[in-house]
Amino acid sequence: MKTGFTLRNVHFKNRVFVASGTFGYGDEVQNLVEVGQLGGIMTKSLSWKPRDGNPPPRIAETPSGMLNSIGLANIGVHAFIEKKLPYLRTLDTCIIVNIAASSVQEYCDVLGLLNEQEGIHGFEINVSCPNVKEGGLSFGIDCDRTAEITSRLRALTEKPLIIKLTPNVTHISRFAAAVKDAGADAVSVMNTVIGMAVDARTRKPRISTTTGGLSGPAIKPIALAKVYEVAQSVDIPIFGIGGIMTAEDAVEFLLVGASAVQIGTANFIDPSTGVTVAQGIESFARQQGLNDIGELVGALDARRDFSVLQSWL
Amino acid sequence: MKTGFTLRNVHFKNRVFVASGTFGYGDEVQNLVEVGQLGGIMTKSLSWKPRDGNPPPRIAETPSGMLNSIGLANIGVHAFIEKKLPYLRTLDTCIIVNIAASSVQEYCDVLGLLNEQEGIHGFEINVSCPNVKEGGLSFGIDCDRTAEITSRLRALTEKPLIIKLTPNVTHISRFAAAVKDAGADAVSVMNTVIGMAVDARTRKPRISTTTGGLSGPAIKPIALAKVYEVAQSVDIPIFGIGGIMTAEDAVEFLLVGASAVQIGTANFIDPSTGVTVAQGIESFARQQGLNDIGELVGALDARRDFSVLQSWL
Amino acid sequence: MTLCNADVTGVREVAQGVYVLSFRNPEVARTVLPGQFLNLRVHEGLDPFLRRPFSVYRVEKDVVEIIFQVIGKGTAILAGKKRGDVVNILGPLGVPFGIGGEFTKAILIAGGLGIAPMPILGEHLRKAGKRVEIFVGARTVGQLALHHLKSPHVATDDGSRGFHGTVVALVESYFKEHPQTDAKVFACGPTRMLEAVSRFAQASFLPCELSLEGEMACGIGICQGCPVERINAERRYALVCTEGPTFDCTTIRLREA
Amino acid sequence: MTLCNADVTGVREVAQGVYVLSFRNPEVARTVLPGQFLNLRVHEGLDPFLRRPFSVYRVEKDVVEIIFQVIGKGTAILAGKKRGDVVNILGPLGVPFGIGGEFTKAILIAGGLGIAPMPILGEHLRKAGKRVEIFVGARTVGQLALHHLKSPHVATDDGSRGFHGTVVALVESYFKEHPQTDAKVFACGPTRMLEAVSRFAQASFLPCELSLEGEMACGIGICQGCPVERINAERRYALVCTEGPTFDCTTIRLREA
Ligand SMILES: Cc1cc2nc3c(=O)[nH]c(=O)nc-3n(C[C@H](O)[C@H](O)[C@H](O)COP(=O)(O)OP(=O)(O)OC[C@H]3O[C@@H](n4cnc5c(N)ncnc54)[C@H](O)[C@@H]3O)c2cc1C
Ligand SMILES: Cc1cc2nc3c(=O)[nH]c(=O)nc-3n(C[C@H](O)[C@H](O)[C@H](O)COP(=O)(O)OP(=O)(O)OC[C@H]3O[C@@H](n4cnc5c(N)ncnc54)[C@H](O)[C@@H]3O)c2cc1C
Ligand SMILES: Cc1cc2nc3c(=O)[nH]c(=O)nc-3n(C[C@H](O)[C@H](O)[C@H](O)COP(=O)(O)O)c2cc1C
Ligand SMILES: Cc1cc2nc3c(=O)[nH]c(=O)nc-3n(C[C@H](O)[C@H](O)[C@H](O)COP(=O)(O)O)c2cc1C
Ligand code: FES
Ligand code: FES
Repeated sequence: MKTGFTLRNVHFKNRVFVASGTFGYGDEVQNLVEVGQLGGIMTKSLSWKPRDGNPPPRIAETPSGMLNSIGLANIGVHAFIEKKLPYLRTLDTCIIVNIAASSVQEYCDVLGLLNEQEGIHGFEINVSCPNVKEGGLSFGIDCDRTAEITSRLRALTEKPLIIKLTPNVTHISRFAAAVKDAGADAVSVMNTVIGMAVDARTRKPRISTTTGGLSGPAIKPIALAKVYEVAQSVDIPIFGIGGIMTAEDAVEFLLVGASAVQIGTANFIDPSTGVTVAQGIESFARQQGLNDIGELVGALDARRDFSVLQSWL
Repeated sequence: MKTGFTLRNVHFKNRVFVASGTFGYGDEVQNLVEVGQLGGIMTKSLSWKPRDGNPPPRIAETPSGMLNSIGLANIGVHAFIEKKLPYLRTLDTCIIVNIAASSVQEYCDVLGLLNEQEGIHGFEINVSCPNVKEGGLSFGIDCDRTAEITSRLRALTEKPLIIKLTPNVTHISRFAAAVKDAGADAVSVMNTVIGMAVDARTRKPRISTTTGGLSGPAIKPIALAKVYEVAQSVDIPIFGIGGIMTAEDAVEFLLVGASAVQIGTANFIDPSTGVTVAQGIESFARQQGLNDIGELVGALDARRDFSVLQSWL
Repeated sequence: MTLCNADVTGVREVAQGVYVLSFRNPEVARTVLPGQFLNLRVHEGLDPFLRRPFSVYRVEKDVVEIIFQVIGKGTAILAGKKRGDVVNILGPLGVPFGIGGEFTKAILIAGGLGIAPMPILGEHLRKAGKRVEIFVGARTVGQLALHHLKSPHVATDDGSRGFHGTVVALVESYFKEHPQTDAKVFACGPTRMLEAVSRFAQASFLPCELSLEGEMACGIGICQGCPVERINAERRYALVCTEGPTFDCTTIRLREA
Repeated sequence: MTLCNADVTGVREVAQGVYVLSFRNPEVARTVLPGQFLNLRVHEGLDPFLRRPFSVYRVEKDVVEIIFQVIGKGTAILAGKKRGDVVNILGPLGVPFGIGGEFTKAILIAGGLGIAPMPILGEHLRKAGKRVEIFVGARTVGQLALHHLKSPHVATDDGSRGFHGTVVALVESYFKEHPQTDAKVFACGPTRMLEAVSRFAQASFLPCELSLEGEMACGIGICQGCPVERINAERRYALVCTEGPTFDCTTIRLREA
């Protein structure tokens, strides 16, 4: 069974990754998970300086999902290089470093520094970050800024450059098209959906920042629709993300057009979900008589004359 | 306990309504539900001509929710006036007729005809409909078209005019502001979220139109955030909708700024949910020592310096 | 129509992965007619989220029974119920089989779990003075649940019991030996079987009612989620939950499986 | 650290709405230290969705026990478990209480379900040669779960048993009569109680460890969901799951309730 795939100049051993912010820096789970069985690890988002993150409460359970407002707590790029990268280099899997920043220049600085390091296979860019220049509105909802970040970073690296898109926009495929034109090798679809939870009795929001990011199985239908929208209109490899708990969920993402998937929130239920899913996809493909998991990519049997925003809802 | 509220020239006995498309035309459930205990009934969306709706499968269960693609199957405005309205007039609750159309003119025709009828207390406008002139892209994602529909309809009626917004946009509050300026009395927030479900084994979408509308508790966090966004930036009454199953859920919507709520998908689990919720809100308010349910509206105890699209997700 | 909790009086496995769940509810027991169904909420949580529809299988005094196969979360939870637990029921729902009319003989055809409405249907037919002949098909002998069926004719796909072949082939061979003119056909089972039954009945000029399945949310006509395409009708679709689940086979177009 | 299903050996109600659930797991039984916790998945479905953290209450041979109050969906499901069911466990997790060190006397203070880690803590302390004095507070007598606690001093808010007042007031009055200098305080309970304990310990110049709660998703440091604010530290937050749940009371700022 052919399980792997290639992006730019990097070969990944399979199509299952763990999503940024849901697997730490890989070292926390060394006793529980055979990370060598993953296609790769997306690290927690890194910024130039360490970030404390938001005050508690940072998480709240919601129906079939959770809300988070971690505030991108992270150790900063220097501590990462010093303390985490040496360990990550010993792992038998690919390391994709996820980058978050509050200015275009900060994205460039972080990537520039990391690009010189050994043992990093690619970059995933989290654009769901407040742009301080624009009053803190997220880069990720501004198509021009997203494209600008992409082209600036493209100039800095020969490694795979993956832009992680936010679902909180009307037309996600326009963003995918823009970053493709700006030189991205792939897009990750999707980050969390803006959501909110309230305690009726105390009248307080359940997370300290009032609103936060919704993840988990609750958003799987939304994520599938976003991946499908991108796959239908832009020719670019997609990492499908959102609510994947099982191999069957992952196959659904491949069918609608994802070249690979990432496991996020499910890691909090079981950090070895990625390994189980990778094995599960393989046996599913075997049962279906396939020779290459890639045969599932985009293999949905659907009417093609239907646009996601054209329905009577 | 004061439970009611007034919109334009109509007084509603309480703040709990049933959402369009989830309660039929009220007659199907006469033996199960005391509809007189509801603030009002939003009818199934009506168009000028009857609509067959989409082929099966039209629904699929998803984690804590469901996907639907009914295709606005409805009996058309003439049959409604002839066959359904006489019964609805006998009910001791308010009737809000929901209107869907594929052109601005059709919206006007349907509302114009209904506005002459006895026994209709107001109109809710479903703008999540494909605009045939614009290649079928939904009116509801186009702020100018949404405002145009609103002002055209405003000119035709003195009854409450409520615009039902779609969540599938970047800035829902801009739509709320636009329809307020165009003369709307209130907004309903929100319609379903675009989603998709796939059968991994057959490789087929689980609903015939590939994508559809996600509803139910899964989307409650999204709906709360959308209502909060509108309430924070536009001074207009809001009907909060999305995943309400219990009185506590409803109170959450009031706290974030909804003046009233609508019960949708929960009716499929129990069509008397609205009645239970109305009673539950009342006893909740009594426990909290309130004299008027309205004291809960917007009473969230949150940091105000935080915009929904400004977070590090 | 009632919407309430009912006390489970027992669950028993009657064939491979096939269970009968019984619960006490005098109102349903008194009013339900053959072919009607109940929409069950298997528990209070959100997973599974929607109700699950099941035909009424049998009624004894105040106790109502359904029969089902474990195929997913909902049926797995039902199979795990114990006496003293509750299920939340909504029903009886839908249009029952038409058991009145001129015919003298009823031909009941069931494929797999299509046997579900047959015991109660057979009983009502006999009470109405009809003669009843029942044909049951299954993939293999272990999946047959023949309890409460009077002298059924049996077919299995693998020949492990009775006729070797489909249940419709069995019916056809039966009809060759015992030609029937004054009969009405009642069938429930997988779509492909229903198609074959429908073709057979129309070729034999026999009236025929089919019990359909389809994805359902509400079960009571308020979600419009359960259409079935109609033939030569003004309205293109009928709702399985309120205009069915039983339909005259000449009025609807079955969905491809 | 293990992640696996464990067989439930029993559930018993030990006070009003308070249950002890026991399950077999040799690895946890062998390795767990006082103050550590387990992150439990109550069942396979999606509702409730996240794991639920519980302190280890007691260990006997291969059997591990937790004690909990039914406050929501997760704990309701745990309370309904029966021998033969399973729970999925992840643990032992977190930094245990520091029971080594110079002190000779241990003052254990528990409010409500804060008694959870006390039996195992008392046992380990005694084994380490410390004298143990335990103080337990509850709102009313029915909520007291004093099993497996050796001659506890008891306080109730309503005076229905023991000292009439808070458990911290009881400790203070005890200290007036029996001044302690060579003691260490260990406390677990509601935030307001922990604040009072912390003030008391610092005023008495006694070392003091608190066991904190906080919303958790993973329990193993990968979600960053469980911060507690630190005092005068370079990093502003510590994680309750991996750097706690036990903390020296001088190093952290308790969250307002
Ligand atoms: C009118 C009617 C009567 C029925 N009577 C019986 C009966 O007597 N015995 C029996 O075993 N089954 C019957 N079914 C099918 C039964 O409803 C499904 O097997 C059951 O809902 C599966 O639930 P699950 O959670 O175990 O499966 P899942 O696969 O987890 O269900 C997922 C979703 O698919 C729907 N679904 C799955 N299979 C079917 C199906 N065949 N038809 C409609 N919806 C389905 C479920 O309702 C649910 O929304 C009937 C269906 C209908 C519509
Ligand atoms: C380290 C640690 C140890 C704990 N030990 C015990 C114990 O030994 N005995 C005991 O009864 N309880 C203990 N708790 C609290 C226990 O985890 C909650 O009571 C339980 O999760 C409630 O679950 P539920 O589904 O019944 O309630 P729900 O209200 O339905 O839970 C909803 C959400 O809130 C979270 N939550 C609710 N209460 C708490 C809380 N107090 N702390 C953290 N998260 C909470 C749940 O995990 C869940 O995500 C501990 C908590 C932590 C963090
Ligand atoms: C607690 C938490 C922290 C996250 N942190 C990050 C992050 O640092 N950077 C990032 O790009 N995405 C982050 N995400 C988003 C996930 O990588 C993923 O896109 C999202 O959760 C949807 O997938 P899921 O439903 O499988 O969790 C985080 C998600 C969660 C739940
Ligand atoms: C089956 C179904 C049919 C619906 N039909 C309509 C409709 O005709 N018009 C409309 O404005 N909204 C329609 N809606 C949207 C609901 O009114 C509501 O906005 C949405 O379902 C979110 O609320 P909920 O989560 O409580 O269901 C429909 C929803 C469902 C599930
Ligand atoms: S199931 Fe809702 S209309 Fe038939
Ligand atoms: S609970 Fe996930 S980091 Fe502590």
